Amino acid sequence: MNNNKEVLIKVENLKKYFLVKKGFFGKKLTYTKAVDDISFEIKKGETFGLVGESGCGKTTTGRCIVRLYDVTAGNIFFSNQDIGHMKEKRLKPLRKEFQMIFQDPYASLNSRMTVSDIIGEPIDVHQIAKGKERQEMIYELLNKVGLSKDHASRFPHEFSGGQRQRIGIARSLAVRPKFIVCDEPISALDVSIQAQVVNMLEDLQKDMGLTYLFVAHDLSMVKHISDRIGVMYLGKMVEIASSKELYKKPLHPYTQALLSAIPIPNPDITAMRNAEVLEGEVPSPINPPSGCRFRTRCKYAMERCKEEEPKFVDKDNGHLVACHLLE
Amino acid sequence: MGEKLLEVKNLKTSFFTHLGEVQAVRGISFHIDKGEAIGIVGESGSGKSVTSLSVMKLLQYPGKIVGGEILFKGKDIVNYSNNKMLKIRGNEIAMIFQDPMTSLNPVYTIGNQIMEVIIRHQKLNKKKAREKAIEMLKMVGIPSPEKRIDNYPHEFSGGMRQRAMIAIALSCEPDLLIADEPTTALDVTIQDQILKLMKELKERIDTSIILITHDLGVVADVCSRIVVMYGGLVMEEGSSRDIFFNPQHPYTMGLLKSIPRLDLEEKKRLIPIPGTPPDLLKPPIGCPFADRCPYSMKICKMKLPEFFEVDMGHKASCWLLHPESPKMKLSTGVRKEEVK
Amino acid sequence: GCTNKEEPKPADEPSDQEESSEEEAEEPEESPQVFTYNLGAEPETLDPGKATENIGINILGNTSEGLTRVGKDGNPEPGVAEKWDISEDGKVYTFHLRENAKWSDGKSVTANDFVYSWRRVLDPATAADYAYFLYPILNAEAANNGEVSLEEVGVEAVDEHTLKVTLTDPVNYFLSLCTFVTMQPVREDVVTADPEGWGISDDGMISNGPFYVKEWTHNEKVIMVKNPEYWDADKVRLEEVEVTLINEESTALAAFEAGDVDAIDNIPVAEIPRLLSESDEIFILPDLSLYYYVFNNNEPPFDNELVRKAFALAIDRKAIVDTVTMDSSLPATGLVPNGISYGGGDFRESGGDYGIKPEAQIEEAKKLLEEAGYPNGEGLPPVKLNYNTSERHKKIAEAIQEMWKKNLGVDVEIVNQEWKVHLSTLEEGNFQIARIGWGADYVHPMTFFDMWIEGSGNNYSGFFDAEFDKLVKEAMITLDENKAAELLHQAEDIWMNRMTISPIYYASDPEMVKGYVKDWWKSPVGNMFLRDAYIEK
Amino acid sequence: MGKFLLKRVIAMVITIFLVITLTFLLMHSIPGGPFTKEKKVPPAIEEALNKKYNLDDSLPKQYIDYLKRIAKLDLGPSFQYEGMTVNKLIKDGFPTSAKLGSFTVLLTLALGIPFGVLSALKQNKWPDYIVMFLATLGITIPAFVLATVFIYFFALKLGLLPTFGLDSWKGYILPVLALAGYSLSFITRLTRSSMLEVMQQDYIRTARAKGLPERVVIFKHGLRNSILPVVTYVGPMIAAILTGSFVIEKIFALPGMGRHFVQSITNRDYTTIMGITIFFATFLVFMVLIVDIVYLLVDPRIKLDD
Amino acid sequence: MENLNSNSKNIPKELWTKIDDTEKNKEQISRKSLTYFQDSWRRLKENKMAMIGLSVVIILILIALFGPMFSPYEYSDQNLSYSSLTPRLDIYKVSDDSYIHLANGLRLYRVTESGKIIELLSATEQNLIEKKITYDVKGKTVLLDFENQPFKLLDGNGNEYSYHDRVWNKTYLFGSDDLGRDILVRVIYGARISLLIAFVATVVNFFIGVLYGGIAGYAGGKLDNFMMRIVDIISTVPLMLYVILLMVVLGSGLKPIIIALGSIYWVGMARIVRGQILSLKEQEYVLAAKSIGTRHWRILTRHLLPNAMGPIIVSMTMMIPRAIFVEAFLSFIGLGVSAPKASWGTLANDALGALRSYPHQLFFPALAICVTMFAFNFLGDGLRDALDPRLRK
Ligand SMILES: Nc1ncnc2c1ncn2[C@@H]1O[C@H](COP(=O)(O)OP(=O)(O)OP(=O)(O)O)[C@@H](O)[C@H]1O
Ligand SMILES: Nc1ncnc2c1ncn2[C@@H]1O[C@H](COP(=O)(O)OP(=O)(O)OP(=O)(O)O)[C@@H](O)[C@H]1O
Ligand SMILES: [Mg+2]
Ligand SMILES: [Mg+2]
Repeated sequence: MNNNKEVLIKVENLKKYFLVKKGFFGKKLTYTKAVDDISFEIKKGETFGLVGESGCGKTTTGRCIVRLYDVTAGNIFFSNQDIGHMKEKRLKPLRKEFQMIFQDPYASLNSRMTVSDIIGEPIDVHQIAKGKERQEMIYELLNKVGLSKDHASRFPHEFSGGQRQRIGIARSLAVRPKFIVCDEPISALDVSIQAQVVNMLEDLQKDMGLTYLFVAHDLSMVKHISDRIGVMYLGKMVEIASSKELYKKPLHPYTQALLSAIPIPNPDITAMRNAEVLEGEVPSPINPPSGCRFRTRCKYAMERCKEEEPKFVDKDNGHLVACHLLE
Repeated sequence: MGEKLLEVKNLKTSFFTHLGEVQAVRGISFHIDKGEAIGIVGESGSGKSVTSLSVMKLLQYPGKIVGGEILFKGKDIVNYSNNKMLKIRGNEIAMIFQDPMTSLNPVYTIGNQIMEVIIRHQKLNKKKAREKAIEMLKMVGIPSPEKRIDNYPHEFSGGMRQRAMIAIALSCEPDLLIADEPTTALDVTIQDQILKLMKELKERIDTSIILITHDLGVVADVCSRIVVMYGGLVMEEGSSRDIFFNPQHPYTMGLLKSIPRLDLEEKKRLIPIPGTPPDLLKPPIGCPFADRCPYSMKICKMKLPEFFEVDMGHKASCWLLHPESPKMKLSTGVRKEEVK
Repeated sequence: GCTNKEEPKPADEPSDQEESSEEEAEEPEESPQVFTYNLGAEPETLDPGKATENIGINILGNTSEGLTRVGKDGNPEPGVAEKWDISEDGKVYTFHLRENAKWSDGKSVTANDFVYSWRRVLDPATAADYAYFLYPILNAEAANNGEVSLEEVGVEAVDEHTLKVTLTDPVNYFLSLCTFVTMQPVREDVVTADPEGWGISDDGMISNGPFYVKEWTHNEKVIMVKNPEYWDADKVRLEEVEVTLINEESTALAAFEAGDVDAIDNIPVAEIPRLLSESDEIFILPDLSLYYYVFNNNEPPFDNELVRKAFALAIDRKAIVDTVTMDSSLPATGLVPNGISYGGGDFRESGGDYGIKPEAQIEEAKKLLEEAGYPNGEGLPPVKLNYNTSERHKKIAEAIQEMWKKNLGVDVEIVNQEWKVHLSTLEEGNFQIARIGWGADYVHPMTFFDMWIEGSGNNYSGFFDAEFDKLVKEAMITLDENKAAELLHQAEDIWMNRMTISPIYYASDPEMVKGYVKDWWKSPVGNMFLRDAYIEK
Repeated sequence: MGKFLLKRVIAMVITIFLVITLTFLLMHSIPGGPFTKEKKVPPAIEEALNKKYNLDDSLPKQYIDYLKRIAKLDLGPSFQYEGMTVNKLIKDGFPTSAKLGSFTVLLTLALGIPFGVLSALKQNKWPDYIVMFLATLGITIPAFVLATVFIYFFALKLGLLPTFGLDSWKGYILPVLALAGYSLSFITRLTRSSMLEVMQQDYIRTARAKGLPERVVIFKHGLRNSILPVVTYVGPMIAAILTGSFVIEKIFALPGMGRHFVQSITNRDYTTIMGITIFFATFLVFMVLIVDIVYLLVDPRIKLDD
Repeated sequence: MENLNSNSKNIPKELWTKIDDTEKNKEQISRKSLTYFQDSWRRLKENKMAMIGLSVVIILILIALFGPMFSPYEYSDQNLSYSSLTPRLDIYKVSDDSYIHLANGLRLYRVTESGKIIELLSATEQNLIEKKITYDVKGKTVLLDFENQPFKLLDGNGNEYSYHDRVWNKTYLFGSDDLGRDILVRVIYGARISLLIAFVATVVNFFIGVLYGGIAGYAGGKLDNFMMRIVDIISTVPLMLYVILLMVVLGSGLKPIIIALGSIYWVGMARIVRGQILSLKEQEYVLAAKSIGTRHWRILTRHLLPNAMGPIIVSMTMMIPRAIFVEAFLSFIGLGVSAPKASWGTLANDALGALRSYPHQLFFPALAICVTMFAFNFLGDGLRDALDPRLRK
C-alpha cells in the first residue's frame, strides 16, 4: 500500500464508556467499556476494514468517529481537524463530509417518511439540489442501490430487510461525502446485490476518492473490499494489517481463530473443514479481564498475559499486533 | 425421505396497498421434513421473509394470504384461528426475526423477554426461568449473561440483539425453527457457535430448520436442501450439492458468481447480476428473471416456465430446461473441482 | 322529617342500627318535628356581632334574640326585653329584660350581656362590619373610631334585668334596629374562650333564641335543635332544623321535589312560571329590595336630567318583571318598595310613581331625548351599561339594551364585570350606567334613604344634595311618624324628580315550602322564622 | 437518581415560590379587596378591618410576612370565614374532595384504559364506534350539564340516588360519573391512539411469535409502550381532581375544597386564595415529578438528566 | 408441486429466440413520488368519515358566515311576549281558522294551523284562587283550567277543545329563548365565535403547545426542567385571577379571550408532547438524522413531531370542546364578547338553568357543539390514521 498518502482519519486513544444503571435508585455506577483506548489511522481513499467479535465495539468506534456519540476520552482528527471534542455547531458543516450507514436499517429509518423524504433529507439539509433536480437525484440514488423510482413514495415498512438497507445506503451517499462509516452495510443483502453495492462503493471510491471504514462480519467481503483491516477484541484493537497480509499471515491468536471460522460456500469443504473453536467464557466489557483481554480464551495464554497488557507493535511494515507471544 | 413436517403448497401472499396489490409471494411450494434443515436464499425482496411470516401467520395489515395451503404436521393452518395459532407459535414453530432492534420490545429487559417465552411454554417458575434464560444467553455467546440479562435492548450491540432473538427462539426447543437471517450481524466465530447450536438442536430433538440467509457459506454449512427464490417465486430447488455444483437456473448461477473469493490473491471486481428485480406491484407475466437473464428468450417474457426436474429432488423453473429449448453454453460458475 | 326515598332496609342490618333505633323512638302517630331547610351557601359566621350576609342572619334569626324580635307583621315586638320605657325626648330607652330569658345552657340573659355585646361590636379591635347599626347610640360612632373609650358609649346595665340605652338623637326606628343581629347578645365567657373561632365552631354554640346550633358541618349543613331554655319554648314545636347548604339552585329544587329537603330559599328563575302553574308549594313573598340602574350624574350625557329621564322612561318595567325576572317582582317607580307601612299606610302608595308607568313611555322618552339635543339618539356619545356577572343581571341588561335601542334608537354596549371589579368600577365612578341593588336591613323606609346621604359610601350616582340630606336626617329624629313620612316623601321627590337613578323593579322572594310545614313565616327583609312552625303530615 | 431527585425538589421549591409570588402580585393587582362589599362599610370600620388583618402594611411587608408564615406551614386565617384558618379550611374540605377524586381517578383509569385498548383492537368495528361515540359525547358535554341531567334523571325522576350530599355510598355515584366524563374520554382516546400505533410494531409481532396469549401481548407488550401519553395526562389530572372540582361540588353540594378555588377569588379572600393555590401547586408539582419518574420506569431509554 | 403444464409441449419455434438487452427493461412505469404529507393527504381523502367531518366543518363555517343573511331575525332581536317558545307546538283547534297553543307559564298564543305564531293572548278574566283564566279567541271563549295537571282548555260550555296536532314552530324553527330571540339565528351567530375559538385553540395548541413541549422534550436536561417548571407555574396560578386582571386591563371582547387562551391554553398539550418526544428522541432514526447533519429544528419538526402526531391530534380534538366551554366561562366572568352576542358555550350556559322547563334552549347549542365535535373528531381520527402510514383502514 501507498504509505505516503494523506491521513484522513486519525483516532488517538479513543475511549467510549457507557454508563450502566444499576436498579432505579442504584448509586453504584458501572460502565460498559465499549471502546477502550484504541488508535488507528485511515488514509485518504483507503478502505479500512474493521472486524471483530460481535459486541466488541465496532459500531461504537464508528459512531464516535462520526461524532454520534460524545467520546469519553481520546482524539479524533478528520483532515487534521480535531473533531473529537468539537461543538455540535461547528461540526454541522463538516457532517456533510462524513456519513454513516447504519447497522440496523429499519430502526434507523423514520417510519413516517417516504423513501423520497428520507433520501431527500440530506439533500435538503445541505441544500444540494431543489425541485426537479432534487427529484432526479433521488431517482438516481435509488437506481444506484438497485431500487426503482416506484419505491420512492413507499414507506420503510413496505420493504424487505435488504431493501431497507439499500435505502440507508442511498441516504448516506446523497451528500457526496468524503468518508463513510459503513456499519455492516451489506449483511442484509443477497450476494448479487452485495456485489452490486460493493462494486458501487468501489466505483465511488475510484471516482471521488472516497474513504471508508468498513465494518462487516463477512470476512471474504471484508477482504475483498479493504485495503487494510483492523481486528478488534473487546474494545481493544488487537491487530492491524493490510488485507492481504492479514489473511496470509494472521499473527494474533484471535485473528487466527476468526479466519479459521469463515464459512465457505461449498458444501463439500464445509463438511470437511475443521474450524478452530474458541474455548472459554466470553468476557464482558463491563469488567474486562486484566492484562491481555483475549487471554481467557487464548490457547497460548501465559502468566504474563494476565499481568501485563500487550503493547501494539509494528511487526512488519505496518502490520501492527498486540500480543506477548510475538514480542 | 422422512416425514413431512411442513408443506407449503402454492402459497400466495399479497399486500394490498393503495397503489395496488403487491404480490410478494406468488405461488411457491416447498416442504421440509422432520429433522431437516433447508435453506432459502434469493434476491433481497424476493419474498423470503413474507413466506416465513405467512407460515407463522403473522402478516401485518395490509398483508394477506390469498391462496395456497400451509400444511403443518399435516394440517392446513391457513385458516387457523388466532387461538389455535397461539399453541403453535413459539412452542412448535419459532421464528428468529430479521430486524433484531425493532423486534425486541424496547421497554423490557432482554431477560424478561426470554423468560416470558420459557415461562409460557415450559411452565417453569420465575427463578428457574431466569436460570434457563441465563443459560440460553450463555449458549448464544453473550458475555457475562447473568449481568447482561438485565440490560435493555438498546444497550446491546447489533449482534447481541440478534443473539437475544435467537435465544428466545431456541429456548423452547421448537419442532420447526424459522431463522430469518439469524447471523448477519454476527462475527464468524459466534456465527459458527450459533450454527453449531442449531445443528445440535436438529440432532438432539429433531428440530427442522428453515434458514433464510444471504450467506451461501452458512447455507452450505447447515442445510441439506436449498430453495432459491426470485421475484416471489421459487426458481430452483435441490440439495446443497445440486445447487452449488450443478445450478440449473441462470439466477442461481449469477448468485454463485457474485460471491467474493477468498482464495484469489489478486483483487478482482465482483460480478453482480445486472439490472433490477421486477416490481411486484405488476409482476411480469413471464419469468421474473427474464429482464436480467443473459439467456432470455422471447418465451421467457411471455410465459412463466414450469418446473423441470433435473435430478431426483432437483428442479428448476427455467425455459432453458425445456426439451425444445435451444442448447446454450451456460457458464457454470461452480467450483466443484475446488477442494482445498 | 325529611322523607328519603330509600327503600326500607331490613331492621337487623347492623350498619343501620342508628337509623333504626331512631325510627323506633318515633311516636307512631305524630310526625317527627324535623324540618330540613336549604339556605344555600355556607354562612360566613354565626357570631351575631359579625354576621353580615343573609344566610348567617337567617340562621341567627332563629337561634338568637335581641331586646326586641321581629313579629309576624314585620314590626318589632318584645323579645328579651319584656317591656321598655322611652323618655320624652326619645333619647333614653330603658329596657326591662325578662327574668326567664335564658341562654341555651340555662344561664340568664342579663343586661350586662347586652352591654358586653354592644361594646364588643363597637370595639375597633373587633372590626365588626355592621358596627354602624349602633351609631344612633350615644358616643357609639366615636368609640368605634377609637376616639372615646367604650365605657362612654350610652349603654348601661342598671341592674341585672334593666338596660338603659341613651341615644345621640331620638332615632325613631331604634326598636326596629334592636331586632337586628348586630344588636343581639353574645356571652362573654363563650367569646373570650375563643374570640375568633367561636362563631364558626364545628360543634355548636350557645345562644338565646328558640333554637341553638348543635352542630355545623362546614359547607354541608348546620343543625339547629330546639332550645328548651328559651323563654317562649312552649310555643316552639320543631325539635330540629337541619339547614342544608346546597348552593346550586337547580339541585336544591331537585332535592325539594324529591323530598330530600322540606323547603328551599332560592329557586331557578326559569322554573318559576312552571312551578307557579303546577305547584301549591311555591310562595312569592315580598322582598324589601330595590333593583336599579344608577346613572353617573357627573359625566355626560347623564349629567343631563333629560337624558336620564329619557332612558328611565324608555324601559318597559312590566315586560321585565313578567318575562325576564318572572318571579312576580313589581315594576319599581320610586326608592322605597311596596310593603312598608309607614305614616299611616303603605309608604310607596302614598309616595306615588313619579310619572313612571309600568310600561315604557316611548313617546315621552323620545321627546325628552330630543329636547336634550339628541334626537333619536343622534349625537350621543357611546353609552355603556355595566352589570356584574350573573345570569339575571345579564338577562335584564340585554332586555333593557334592546328596549333602549328600539324605543330610543340608542345603541348601548353592555359590560359584564366580576362582582368586586364592578364595585370598584362604581366606586371610582368609572361608568355611565350601572346595575346595583339595595335591600332593606330593617323594616323602615329609612333603610332606603340613608344610603344616599353624603358620606354613606353607597351613593354611586355622584350626586349629593344638601337639601335631601337635611330632610333625611330630620326625618330620622322626628318622632312623629306622619311627619317623618312627610319629610321622607319630600326627600324622595328630590331624588326621583331629577331621576338620579332609574328604579327597575322591587324584588320578590320566591320560596318553596312543603305543604306539611305549617306556620312558618318570613319577615319582609327575607328571614325565615321557625319559632311557630311545625310539621303535620 | 438521588441527584436528579434533589435537583427536581429544588426546582419544585422554586416553582412554588414563584407561584406564590405571582399569585400574590396578581391577587393584589386586581380591583376589589376582601372588604369590598355591596353595602359599604364606613371608612373607620374598613380601616379597623385592614388593621386587623395587617392589610394596612405595605405590600412588600405583607409579602415577606406571608412568606415567613408559610415557612411555618401556617396559611393564616381566612378573611371571609372569620375565625376559620385556611389550614382548617383545607383540612375540612380536602378529605371529601380527595375521596371523591380518588374514586374518579380509579374509575377513569379502570375504564378508560381498557376501553381505549378495546377500541384500538376493534378499530373501525362496532365496539370501537360505540366507545368513540361515548368518548366524544364525554368530551362534548361538560360536567355541569352532565351533573344537572344526572340529578334530574337518576335522583329526581327515578329516585334511585340522592340528589345531593355524600351521606351514603350512593351519593358518590353521580358526582364521580359527572366528574369522570371528560378525563375518562380523554384517557380512552389517548390509549386508543397510542395502542393503534404500538400494535403495528415489530416487537408485537415478536410477542405473538412467542405464542403469548393475546392478553399478554396487549397488556404487557402493547400497553406499556403506549401508556406514556396517558401517564402524562393522568399526573396533573390527579392533582386537579383530588383537590376538588368547583362545579361538581357546587352542584352536588359536597363539602369539598374545590369550591374554595373560585369562591376565595370572588371574595378576594387573600389568605385562602394563597393557601389553596399553594396546596394545589404543591400537589401538582409533586404529581408532575411522579410522572417523570414513571417515565423513567416505563421507558428505560428516556433520560431526564444529562 | 409439479405443475407441469400440458400445453407447454408445443411452443412455437420463434419463441425460442434470444432477445437482446434493449428489449428488456422497457416498461418502466413512473409515478410521481409522494412525500409523507402528500401521501397522508391522499390517505385522508380516502377516509370517508374524515371527509364527512371535514365537509361538516366547512358547511358549519359557511353557515356561520352566510347563514344570518337568510334569517328574518337579527341575533339581538327580541320579542319579550314570544319568549321561551318551543320548536314543536301542540296546537288546539278553537274554530276552523283559529288555533291556540298553550305555552309554559300559562301563556296562550293564537297560532296558525301550520305553526306560525300570531299573537299572545291576554286574559279577559283571571281567577287565581280557582286557578282559571279566561281568554277571548276571535269571539270564542277559552277557559284555561290549571287546577290539575294536565291543564285543560275548555270552551264556554266546559267541553275540552280538541287537540289538533303537534307542528313545527314556523316562527322560530329552533324555538325562542327567554328574551324571545330566535334560537336558530343565535346558534348561527354563536358558530362564528365558537368556531373562531376552536380555531384559536387549535392554533394555540399547535403552535405554542406542540412546539413548546417539543423543544423542552427534545432539549432535555436543564432546559427541559426550566421550561416544564414554567408550565407548572402557568397551570397552578389561579386562572381566574389572571382573567380578571386581563379583563380590567383589556376589557371584554374577542381579543382578550384570544390572549387568555393563548397564554394558558396549551400547557396540557406541551406536557403530552414533551413526554412523547422524550421517548422518541432516543430512537435510532434520530441518530441517523443527526448523522446527516440535520439541524435540531428539523429533527424536531420533521422526525419527532410527526411520530408524536397520534397523541397530539387526540389532545387537539379534546381541547377544542374544552376551549369552547372555557370561552363560555370567560364570557361569564366578563372577558368574552359582550351580550347580546353569544357563543355556543354561553348559549348552553345560559340555558342550563331552564333545563327542565325549556330543554330546547340547551338542546340546540349543545347539538351544535356535539355536531362540531363529532366532525372534528372524525376529522382528527382520520388525520391520525392518515398520518400513520402503517395503520390499517
Ligand atoms: N407491508 C408491506 N407493504 C407492501 N409491500 C411489502 C410489505 N412488506 C413487504 N413488502 C414487499 O414484499 C416483497 C417481499 O419482501 P420480503 O421481506 O419477503 O423480502 P425478503 O426476501 O425477506 O428480502 P430480504 O432478504 O431483503 O429481507 C418486497 O418486495 C417488499 O417490498
Ligand atoms: N447505548 C448503550 N448503552 C450501554 N451499552 C451500550 C450501548 N451501546 C452499546 N453498548 C455496549 O457496548 C458494547 C459495544 O457495542 P457495539 O455496538 O459497538 O458493538 P459492535 O462491535 O458493533 O457489535 P455488533 O457486531 O454486534 O454490532 C456492547 O457490549 C454493548 O452492549
Ligand atoms: Mg455493531
Ligand atoms: Mg427478509
